[in-house]
Amino acid sequence: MAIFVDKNTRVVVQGITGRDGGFHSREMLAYGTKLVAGCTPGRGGQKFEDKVPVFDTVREAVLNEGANTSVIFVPPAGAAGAIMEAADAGCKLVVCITEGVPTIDMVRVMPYLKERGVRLVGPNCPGLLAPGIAKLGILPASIVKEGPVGLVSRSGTLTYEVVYQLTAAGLGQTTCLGIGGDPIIGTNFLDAIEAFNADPATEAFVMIGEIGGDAEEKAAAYIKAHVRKPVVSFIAGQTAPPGKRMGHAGAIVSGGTGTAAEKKKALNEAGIPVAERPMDIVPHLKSIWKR
Amino acid sequence: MAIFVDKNTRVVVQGITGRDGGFHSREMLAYGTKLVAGCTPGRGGQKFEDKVPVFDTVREAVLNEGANTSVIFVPPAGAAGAIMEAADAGCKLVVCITEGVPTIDMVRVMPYLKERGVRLVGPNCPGLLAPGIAKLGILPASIVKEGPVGLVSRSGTLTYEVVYQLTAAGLGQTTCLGIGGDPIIGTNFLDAIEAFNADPATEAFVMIGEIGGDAEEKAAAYIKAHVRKPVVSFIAGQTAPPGKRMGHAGAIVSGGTGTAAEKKKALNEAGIPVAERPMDIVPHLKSIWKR
Amino acid sequence: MNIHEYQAKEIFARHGLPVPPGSVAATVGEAVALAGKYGLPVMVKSQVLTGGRGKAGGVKFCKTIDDVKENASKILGMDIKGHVVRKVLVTPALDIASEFYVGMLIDRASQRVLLMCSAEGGMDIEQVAQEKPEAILKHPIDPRYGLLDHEALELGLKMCPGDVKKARQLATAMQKLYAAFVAADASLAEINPFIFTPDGIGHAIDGKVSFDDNAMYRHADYEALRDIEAEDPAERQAREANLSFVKLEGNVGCLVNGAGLAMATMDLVKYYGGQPANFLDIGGSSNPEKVVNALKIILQDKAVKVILFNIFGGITRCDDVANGIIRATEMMPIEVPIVVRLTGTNEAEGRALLAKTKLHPAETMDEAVQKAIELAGKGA
Amino acid sequence: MNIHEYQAKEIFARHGLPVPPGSVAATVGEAVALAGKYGLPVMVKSQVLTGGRGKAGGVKFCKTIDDVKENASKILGMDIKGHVVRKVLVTPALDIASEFYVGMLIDRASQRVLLMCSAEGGMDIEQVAQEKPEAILKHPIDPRYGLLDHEALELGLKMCPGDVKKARQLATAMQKLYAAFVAADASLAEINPFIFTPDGIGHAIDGKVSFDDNAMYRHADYEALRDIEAEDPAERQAREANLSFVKLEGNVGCLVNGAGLAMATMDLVKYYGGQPANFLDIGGSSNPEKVVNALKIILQDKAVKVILFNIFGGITRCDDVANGIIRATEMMPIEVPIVVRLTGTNEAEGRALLAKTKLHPAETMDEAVQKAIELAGKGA
Repeated sequence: MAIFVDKNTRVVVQGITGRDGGFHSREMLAYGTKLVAGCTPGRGGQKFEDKVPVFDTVREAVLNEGANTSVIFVPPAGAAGAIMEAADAGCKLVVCITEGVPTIDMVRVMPYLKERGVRLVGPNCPGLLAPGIAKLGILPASIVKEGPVGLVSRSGTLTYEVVYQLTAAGLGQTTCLGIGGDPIIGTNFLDAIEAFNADPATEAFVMIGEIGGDAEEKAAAYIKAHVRKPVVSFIAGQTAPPGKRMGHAGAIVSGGTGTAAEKKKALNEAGIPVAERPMDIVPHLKSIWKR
Repeated sequence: MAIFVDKNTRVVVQGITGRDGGFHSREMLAYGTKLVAGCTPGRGGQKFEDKVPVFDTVREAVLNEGANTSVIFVPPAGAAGAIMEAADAGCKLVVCITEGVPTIDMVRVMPYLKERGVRLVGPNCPGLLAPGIAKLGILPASIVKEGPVGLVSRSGTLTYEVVYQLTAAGLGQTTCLGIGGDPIIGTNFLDAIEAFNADPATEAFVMIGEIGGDAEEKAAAYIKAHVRKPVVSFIAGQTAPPGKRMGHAGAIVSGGTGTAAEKKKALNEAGIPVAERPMDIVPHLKSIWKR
Repeated sequence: MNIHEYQAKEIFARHGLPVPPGSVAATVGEAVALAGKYGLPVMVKSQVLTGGRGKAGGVKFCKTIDDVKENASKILGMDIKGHVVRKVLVTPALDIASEFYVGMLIDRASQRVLLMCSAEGGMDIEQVAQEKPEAILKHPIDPRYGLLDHEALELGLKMCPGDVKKARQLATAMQKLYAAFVAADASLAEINPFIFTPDGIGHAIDGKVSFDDNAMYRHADYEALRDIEAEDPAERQAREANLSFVKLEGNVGCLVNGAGLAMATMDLVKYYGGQPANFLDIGGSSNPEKVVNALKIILQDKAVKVILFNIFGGITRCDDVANGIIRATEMMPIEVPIVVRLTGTNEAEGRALLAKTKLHPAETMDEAVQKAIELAGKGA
Repeated sequence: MNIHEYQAKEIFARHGLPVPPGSVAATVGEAVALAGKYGLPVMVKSQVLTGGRGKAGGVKFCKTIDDVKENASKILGMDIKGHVVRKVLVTPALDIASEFYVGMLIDRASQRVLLMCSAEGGMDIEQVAQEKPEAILKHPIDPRYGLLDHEALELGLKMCPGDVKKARQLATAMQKLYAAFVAADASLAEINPFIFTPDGIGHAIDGKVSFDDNAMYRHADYEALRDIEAEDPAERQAREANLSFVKLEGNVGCLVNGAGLAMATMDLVKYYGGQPANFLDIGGSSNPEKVVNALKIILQDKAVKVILFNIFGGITRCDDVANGIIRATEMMPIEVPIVVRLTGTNEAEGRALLAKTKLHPAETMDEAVQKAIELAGKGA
């Protein structure tokens, strides 16, 4: 079991004929993901890697191949449009890897998705990897392992770092989910935590936050009220100066809010251990998790 | 009983301090309508006719006076905005009397109302009058009478003509409803007919159509399938030349569609008598209605 | 309000649609000069507010200056369905590799702007709609989002399967046309045809735009676009007097309050064997000046043999209306007989006032119409 | 990207906001000339990309030309929070009867543009938010409908109860600011204050706009608005090299792939008692040129005593990354010690390559950070 994906997940990759889209599509196929179609306007009729049919539109991929999930690698100028196309075509899960999508485009996209009951992961995220089920995005398959731990993070490589440590410690994962570091994202901590809490296979989970916004605080309140599974957290950006964007568009302390200290405080008050160093996450988890 | 209104209908008039708004508000009050508030920005704090409080915003009228219905007399440039304000403030029925509202404004208004579950009557309509219950709009109270007949019409004075004849023949009305002659209107024939069909007090009803669009045809199909109450119809505009707008923005035969002949044919095929002259409506109704 | 092709194309060009250059000429000399400016071959296209110009010989391909002279002189002054050609558009003639239709109108059913497009471009779209409806693609545009990229591209690809470059040009044209439609408060906007030249480049070579009369107040500049010469003088006067008026071919002049009642009155005239001379809605007021304006417009038509007032006094009291009519007829002496039917609030008082005049009162619509037809017959 | 007040006001004026006239001066003479042009009294306002200009003495009311001379010469060259004033805005001084705040930003919670407004205008809005949060009205704008008339007017009336004329001016200003925000792809747009002069007319007398960096590709004209002189040279170089970089005060230069890991690395430096010299995300590539650019930027800071690479090889293989780093250090000889931590795919191979160099390999983040701090201490 996993969150958001299962054995019926049938993926169309938008931008499959691009450099990144092509590379990661091969990786997804290699992992055994049901990547049933690609989409690039003007490339309809071609085959990707001699087997995956490419269509001009997502609608054709849905109608002809039963795609129900899209993974998007199109450039920023077309990313919001690609998300809307996937939603309109009937995909119920859309994972947008693209970095650098203008924020106002995402503002416009969100109600469109809500009206259609579509879950978006990202943009500007590594996607998700449910070991043994499906890889949707760019998380490296080599570092994951099937198991009972859920992981959700706003970061990319910091996620890999933590997954690596979990796997090394023998703690496999139900789903590793990177929700992205932009200010406006489709799936936030709360959504992921609700899903992990409801997923019977997930016995414990890890939440990797960072400065900016108050998604971690909201998650903490939810966990305190609703979650009985062991949770460990980590917050990146303690030393970030205020008013400076730390890479991710959403990683910024502004007006004195969104600081790592506030987030740690909220998490601690909710009874969630916050690791001081990435290497402390696994020991923390082991200490509170009575398997 | 009546459709769309009842004894709990509490009306705010938008544009109550204008010439037409003021005149018709007095008429509505005189009829006993629960006109509980007026709204004109900048006139908040005044009293209309020394008794009805005037507010700057519809929200205040809803919060302070429990208004749940709005009747709009504001000029065309502000009419669409006024409809949205009423809907946003929580009014569930909005009657827009204003004539000359730009069509694209109404296009924008419609999804806003749908999202909020608001019924609009009009624009460019006389509103509705439920004898003995409430008068919302400009239908003359002198010509109506309580009774078992429902009436729905795209027209104004032609409606009065027919109501006048009904009343003269001793046939009182549950509700007289003018839906307006614009291409885009909130409540169409179908909505009115569904409501009349469901209203136990309405034993029979009259539908006054005119050239343009295919609302009458849709209503005919619905009546054939679902309505067992006696229905008589009349269609104005048999002699209207094609391509010319006959007063109402929606009364135009274009591309050979929307003709009176087509509408009559559809109504006849649905078993609905179509009166040749307005004066034939009452005799037709009496002949098919076994009371 | 309808505007000419060249005006529609100016709007299109302002919104970034690929419109070929072109200017209008009112004389053969001007047309020849423009042909020289743009280079041959050119199209000489009559500018009239009606369709079917091509079939009527009002659109001509000109290879030589002599062609331009000959065709411009034929077309200028030509009568197309009752419209006299006063201007021609001179524009470079392009090689057409393929033609498409792209149009938008207000759709009552979806309550949205409806985009229609077809690979059967260049033809009368109403004819295509009747003969080959499956050839027209329809897409109601959600006003909250506008015409989205993927929606436009999907339609473009259906019209140009396998040719994404052309599909993208069509998609962009649709999006720009929608922007123009909304910004211009149009009720109709068509590009017909949108063509591709053999080099694969798209051009909007003919177009039509109608404006929403209700939105004219937002566009002070539209009055300048109105071709007053092309308007029926009576309809122009009616418009200027804020009256809803349509000229017809009969002899019974109708003045009615309310559009629905006005149509029903015309229908009843016809029912009793008469011929209405017009549709006219004088609205709810009893203002004598408005009545005078209406009478002036109707009486310009010398065919009118009788005037028929059909007034339902709802809010307005019938005695007020009667006074208004009496004062109007005093202000403007009228030779044809006048039948007045007044019903509604204070109808008895109203009729009593009319009894003292030479106007012919009537109690019902039917009586009034029959009386008017009878009087029209006598006058003839 | 942040722009100056005068630039923000140019954007406001283009969208129809009531902005008083004004121009910038780089010298006292220019300022005096502008004061002559606009007429006294004028405001002389420092143009720097930071707040608190007023408190720092960077905004002055000038009644006479001598005042202009004195204040312009004081302000030009002044240092405000590390920003040197190179230009002043000279603009007519208006009588202020009342002041308001109107601002918009991207709100994560509502996922919309959040309109904030307050009758506590002219103050630092963050201070108002902390001390008197109830004085700030907030309205998330539905992108599907924009800021509707009634929404804006309701807010205007809350700020100016009983004064519908002022409320309407505020409402219109909000709607125009929203149009500007969306058209400009802003991440922040503020009018502070929006004032009324005693005659009841509204004016946007100070403003701030920041652009969404992700949307710069849509606005080719924005590069011209960038005040390159005001930028930190290292941050400018990083921007031009497409690197995410923030300068800090420490001595451990950090090169990390991924923003989250880069922050975690800085935190860990601090945890072990060191001081990071920077935040730098070199992204997912193993391109040696990008590494060279990053090293150049970091090494401009003479405080840097050690370089710390922390790379998680996910998709990129560690041996490729190692080769990239080795080639980069060959292209650009470096005097400070370099610690390299490589983990992930093919990490053993990567470390084997590094073993042949004078780079200091490390197996874990913790080991790498501790080693870097130790080496930084030795170098100092």
